[in-house]
Amino acid sequence: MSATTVSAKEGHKPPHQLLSKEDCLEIFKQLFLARYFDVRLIKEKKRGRLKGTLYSSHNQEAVIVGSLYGLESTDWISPIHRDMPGFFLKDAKFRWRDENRIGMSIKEVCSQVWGRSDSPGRARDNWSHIGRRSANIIHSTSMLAGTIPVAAGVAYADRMKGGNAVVVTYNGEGSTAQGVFHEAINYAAVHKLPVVTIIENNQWAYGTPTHLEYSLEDFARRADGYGIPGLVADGQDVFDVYDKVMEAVSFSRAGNGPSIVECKTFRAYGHGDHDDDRAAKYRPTQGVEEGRKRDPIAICRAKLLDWGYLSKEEAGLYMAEGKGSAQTTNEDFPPEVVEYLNEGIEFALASPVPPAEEGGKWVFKEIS
Amino acid sequence: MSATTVSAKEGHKPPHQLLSKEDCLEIFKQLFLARYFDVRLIKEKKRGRLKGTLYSSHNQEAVIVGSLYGLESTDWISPIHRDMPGFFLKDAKFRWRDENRIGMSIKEVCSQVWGRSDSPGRARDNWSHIGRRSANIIHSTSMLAGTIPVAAGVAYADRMKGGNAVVVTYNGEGSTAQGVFHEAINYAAVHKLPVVTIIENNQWAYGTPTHLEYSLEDFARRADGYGIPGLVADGQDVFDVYDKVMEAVSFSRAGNGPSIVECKTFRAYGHGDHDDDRAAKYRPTQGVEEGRKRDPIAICRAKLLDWGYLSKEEAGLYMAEGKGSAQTTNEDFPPEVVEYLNEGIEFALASPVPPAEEGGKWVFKEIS
Amino acid sequence: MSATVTPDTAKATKKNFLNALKEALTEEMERNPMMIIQGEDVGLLGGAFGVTEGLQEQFGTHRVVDMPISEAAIIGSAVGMALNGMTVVCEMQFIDFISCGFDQIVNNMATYHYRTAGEVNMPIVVRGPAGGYSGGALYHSQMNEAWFANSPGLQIVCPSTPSDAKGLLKAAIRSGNPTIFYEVKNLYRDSKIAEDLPEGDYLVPLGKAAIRRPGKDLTYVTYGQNVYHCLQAAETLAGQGIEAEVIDLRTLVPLDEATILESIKRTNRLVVVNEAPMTCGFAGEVVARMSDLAFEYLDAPPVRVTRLDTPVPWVEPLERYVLPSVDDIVNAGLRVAKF
Amino acid sequence: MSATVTPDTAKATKKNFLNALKEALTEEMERNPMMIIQGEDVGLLGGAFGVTEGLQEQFGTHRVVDMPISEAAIIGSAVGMALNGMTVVCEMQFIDFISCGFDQIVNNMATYHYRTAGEVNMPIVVRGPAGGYSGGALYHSQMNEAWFANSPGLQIVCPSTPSDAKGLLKAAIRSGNPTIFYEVKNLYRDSKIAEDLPEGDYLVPLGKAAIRRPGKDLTYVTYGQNVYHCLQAAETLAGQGIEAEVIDLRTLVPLDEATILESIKRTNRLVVVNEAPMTCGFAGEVVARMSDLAFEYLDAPPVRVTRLDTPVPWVEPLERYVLPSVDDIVNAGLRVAKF
Ligand SMILES: Cc1ncc(C[n+]2csc(CCOP(=O)(O)OP(=O)(O)O)c2C)c(N)n1
Ligand SMILES: Cc1ncc(C[n+]2csc(CCOP(=O)(O)OP(=O)(O)O)c2C)c(N)n1
Ligand SMILES: [Mg+2]
Ligand SMILES: [Mg+2]
Repeated sequence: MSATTVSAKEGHKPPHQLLSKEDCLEIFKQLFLARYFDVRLIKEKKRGRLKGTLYSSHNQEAVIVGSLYGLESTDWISPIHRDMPGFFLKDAKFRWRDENRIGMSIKEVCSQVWGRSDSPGRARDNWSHIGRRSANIIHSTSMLAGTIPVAAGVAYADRMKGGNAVVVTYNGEGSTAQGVFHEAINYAAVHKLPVVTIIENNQWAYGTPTHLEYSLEDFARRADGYGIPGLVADGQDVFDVYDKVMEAVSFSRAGNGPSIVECKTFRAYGHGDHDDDRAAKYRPTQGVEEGRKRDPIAICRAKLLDWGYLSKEEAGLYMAEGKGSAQTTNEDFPPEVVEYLNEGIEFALASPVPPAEEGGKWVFKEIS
Repeated sequence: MSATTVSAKEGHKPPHQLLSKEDCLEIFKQLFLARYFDVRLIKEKKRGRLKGTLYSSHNQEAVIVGSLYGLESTDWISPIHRDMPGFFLKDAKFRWRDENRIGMSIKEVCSQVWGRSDSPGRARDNWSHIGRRSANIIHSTSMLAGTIPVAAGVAYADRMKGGNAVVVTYNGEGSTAQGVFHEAINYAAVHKLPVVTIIENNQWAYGTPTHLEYSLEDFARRADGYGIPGLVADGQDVFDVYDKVMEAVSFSRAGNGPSIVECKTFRAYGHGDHDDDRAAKYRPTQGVEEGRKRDPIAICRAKLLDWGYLSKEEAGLYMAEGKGSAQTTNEDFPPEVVEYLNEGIEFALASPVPPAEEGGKWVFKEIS
Repeated sequence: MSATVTPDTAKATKKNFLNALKEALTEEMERNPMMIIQGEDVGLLGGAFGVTEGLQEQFGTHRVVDMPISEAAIIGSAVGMALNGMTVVCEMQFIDFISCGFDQIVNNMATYHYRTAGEVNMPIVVRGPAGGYSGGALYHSQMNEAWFANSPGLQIVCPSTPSDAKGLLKAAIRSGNPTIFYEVKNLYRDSKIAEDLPEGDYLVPLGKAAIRRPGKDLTYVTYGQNVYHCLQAAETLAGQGIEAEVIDLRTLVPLDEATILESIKRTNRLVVVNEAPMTCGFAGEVVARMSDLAFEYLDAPPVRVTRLDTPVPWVEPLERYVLPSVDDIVNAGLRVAKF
Repeated sequence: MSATVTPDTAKATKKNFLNALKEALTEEMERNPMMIIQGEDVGLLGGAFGVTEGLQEQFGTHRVVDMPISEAAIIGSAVGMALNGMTVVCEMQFIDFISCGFDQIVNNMATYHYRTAGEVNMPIVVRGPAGGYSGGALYHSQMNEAWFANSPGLQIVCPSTPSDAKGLLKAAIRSGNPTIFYEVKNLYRDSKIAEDLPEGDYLVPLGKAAIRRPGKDLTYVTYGQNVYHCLQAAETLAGQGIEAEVIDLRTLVPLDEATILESIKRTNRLVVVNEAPMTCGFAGEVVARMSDLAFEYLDAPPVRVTRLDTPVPWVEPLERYVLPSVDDIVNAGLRVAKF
């Protein structure tokens, strides 16, 4: 299958049309959950209850929710700094609280954010540098794109075991300039490894706009240089993301190798929460307004209304879109969303800070 | 100018048609010179007169000669392990012995190969790891593709100085799997730097065939991933190489940025001279025979005959093609070629080995 | 030599570490039209910590260049620029990311002068925020100077005061040699160490240590933010009648052996403090040199106080546990003093 | 413990270093179906030096994998494989090229166990030909172990005999910890050190040094090919009535401090020899540890004999000049013996 046939297959039913009404409503709710996680954590930070940096995924939630929704439990993922909700949304559909799902619980994620012992990594590394082997979630370092070769290795091992998993990696568009991005994609292409690399193209890498990062109109065309499919998704439309990622995942699962899915989106705030003030200066106001216009929650709501999955009344219940952290209240979100995160935070606050001596542990596995 | 328009411009006179008869004959002679350097050095090594490894450029001479011939004196180049003749062929046309040309003399190159003081690097690093700032030749390390970012930097500096130079880098197809290849090409593309990257695609990277190195039909398509032109040249035809490189060089000189020129060729012998015996085992005989069939000297000769630049008699004078080092004699080469190299070797043998204490020198520039 | 640190007299008009670095860069950019600054987000944003803020406006996009996130290309292109006559300051957004440009540094930049028998100079400074005690975790806390100390051809500098930051950065830029320049990010905005900067074209020579506090009973050798920890420890020891000398190396390569040796001849006791992992760290290098050079003068074992051989963990109690504390430094001082 | 080196009795039937490595790899591959070998040219060619010759035929293209020339992907993918239950041996064609995969080694592989509080093990061995005295010049001569010794989480191994090569490689593969494994290429085919390999599933424990020659007057601590230089030097000294002990570290991390300490307690004199650059090299680490731990036992300065702080130049006289020679080692021995 060539790049073009994947992205432009005619007369082919887009995968999202096979989703049930319940699925679509769940997706809608997950968008709220992702958004709520972000605005709530900013509030917690402002109150001084949290250390570390939040790299806001505000306005980019459709990428995370839409890309995760169609995966199998046995698939692997590698979220990075801007994908915090990805850690608890893996394998979460209809069973957020299920202890047996292969993903991280909100309790674990909050324990990580609050730096507590119940984080799977016992808070030894910060925020998004988390993961869990048993949850099929790859841990990242800070070094951008450094997780892609790891993803390729995970896929290789899965194949050795006779598995059928796909590994989905997440990366900002700026990170793709790293050498290891190239080495890993090339390697995956040569060995036809089932690695789907999602590029969250939010138009900025910290203070650098895309035209200083790469020299293409559509970043997805970088895939052409490796002879692999490069798809473009509307990153504000959760169903388009779902469609393109499912195309890519099916392509990989069928043994055809890796692909790149560019999700076009926009970073709503600063690079991290520490950067909000400076970002307001280095980014042209008009561009920012433009970029924030198409809120993924609003776009999803409109579709659900259109498809008759939401009544007008239901659709008007929770209006979180277009609001910053300070402007939102809990009433802007479905109660189960608020409750879920509350549970996580309460759990985290009750979890002990790891004892100092753990700093000296686990440098090496004890040799038995 | 897009990739396609560069490689397939219709009704456009190929650059080599503007070459004079003298130029064509000089090119022909340079092919002999490159070949002679190779077979002679192998002989010297077999006689135990040389240390280090020769990475034979046998059968790949058209790439070196054809790509260098149209460059300006002020252009820069970065030959690598398989491009030894490139060091003395830069800026050499019609004036091999001219002390003022911006390139390295055969004496300097031989001094380097023989490990003598008159090498510009005083034989501190080996064979192809040579260069000279004043000769506009970039020094390489062993780390493959590591010279491309340097080339980009040289181009950047030239632009700062108001120059108009193009920087031509040489790389095997296998080397392109290095991360730094990607970082450098991407950077050059973003800044539209005049860097022409020549890929000497000789079908093998040491013991690894191309299908385990990258996953494209034509390597040149990698350029599409950077939005830059990717040209394919018949690496056995010196005039086709000249044409494609000149297209790329003109494109760069006009301020349009970098490009990649893939020259399809074939490695006639082992990876290095130490590898000849093993190479005979790991490479299918048929492939090797096939790959050696189109000798660049023979192809050039046929064209010159065809164009009437050589009489049948002249054409039959020197028959170096299709012969390994052991089978050739000096009579297979024009006398000026043999003489030129003899001069270089004699000079080198008279040049002193650097004194041991130099090992401790030049770690740092003395701070004045 | 730089002014003595006077933590209490710092005023708002005084210059902090960031101001000092920016002054150095501005002056050198004005002085040398063939000098540029490149790195991630150094232009439009002015750098993650603001070291280069305003410089792109002053010098233009061609001299203050926002680079793709490509550490190898940032260093590698600087090598090419240096080869072709330029001077380049490369910013690593955090010095930790230097690992991604490692090969270009140790095998290309560091060796170019050597390989060319001196034909080519490499006036390149690779600088960036460094160090722990900041909750930065594994990848925003490193002091990785030992990698480069073991890679011949690199100067290594780590200032601890604003005036040193300015004078050493200017000296490194002009030295013509490639330099790795460690900036303690915890000190960037520290108003306690802000100071008046010397007037004029002020350079601090590379390879000259500074004695931050004189003492006769033992010698602390250190650099970077541990200078302040050692000064605190010396204060504590003074309360117990032990006078510790504190030497701030400022430059690791070249190393000012003479100043250390002179001090040991007087104090006969050595404690070396840094925050890098112990094994093969620079503290061990100082100990190894002095165990040889100053063997006859040492009346107690030469001791190291360093990070444990672990990464730097995130949460505070763990981070504190693995990094040297003032208490650790005091205890080491007591150990050698009472030996 | 490995057999003593008996250079003169080696026969054609005895196994050289290359044979030993291949035996180790073959046995471990047979033992563990989830183990693979990957690197450049390791399959079809069988490796630049033939270490893996024949293994692809035996184990297939999926378990002996020819990789693109991508050191970062070679290491990084191994990290993913380890995360997902595999054991991986990565070959660097020359250990010098490890610089191109540096970040994946020090920041990813080395720290994975630590970051995950022990959930994830990294049974990965990165091995490759190393060392100078071979005319290999700057990029085919390195001993860069100090970079990794200063990067917590990595085991570092450097055998000097075929039996150690086999036993240590097997132990490293099974340890579950990431290991950088230095193979002295000059020893690969050295028939003088060929030997009978111990029968059965032979492992040499990590972290145990070997005393290659007992002595009472001074202690040489070394590893790799300098073991043989030290043995020669000891021979020379013996002619002058000085009995030098020669300790072959075999493993640098973890380090066998006890064996060194015991020796110094007997000899009271220490000379550490290696071929890496001096500053922040592993020789300095041994000196620094012993100046502290063995301070009271040292009757002479602990001395290093190392490469100069230069790259390794190509032509022979220059290469010899910068690398430690037997003469240098003898002289250092005389210096401490006569102190
Ligand atoms: C190798 C490396 N270099 C630099 C950084 C510093 N850094 C962290 S995030 C970032 C920008 C990333 O941009 P992008 O990939 O587009 O992701 P986004 O933050 O926009 O989601 C940079 C430069 C890093 N983490 N790793
Ligand atoms: C970073 C790095 N890794 C590995 C090597 C070892 N090596 C030297 S040449 C070579 C093969 C190069 O193949 P290619 O680029 O196709 O060039 P060719 O030799 O075929 O001209 C390899 C693997 C190296 N020099 N640098
Ligand atoms: Mg981005
Ligand atoms: Mg090749």
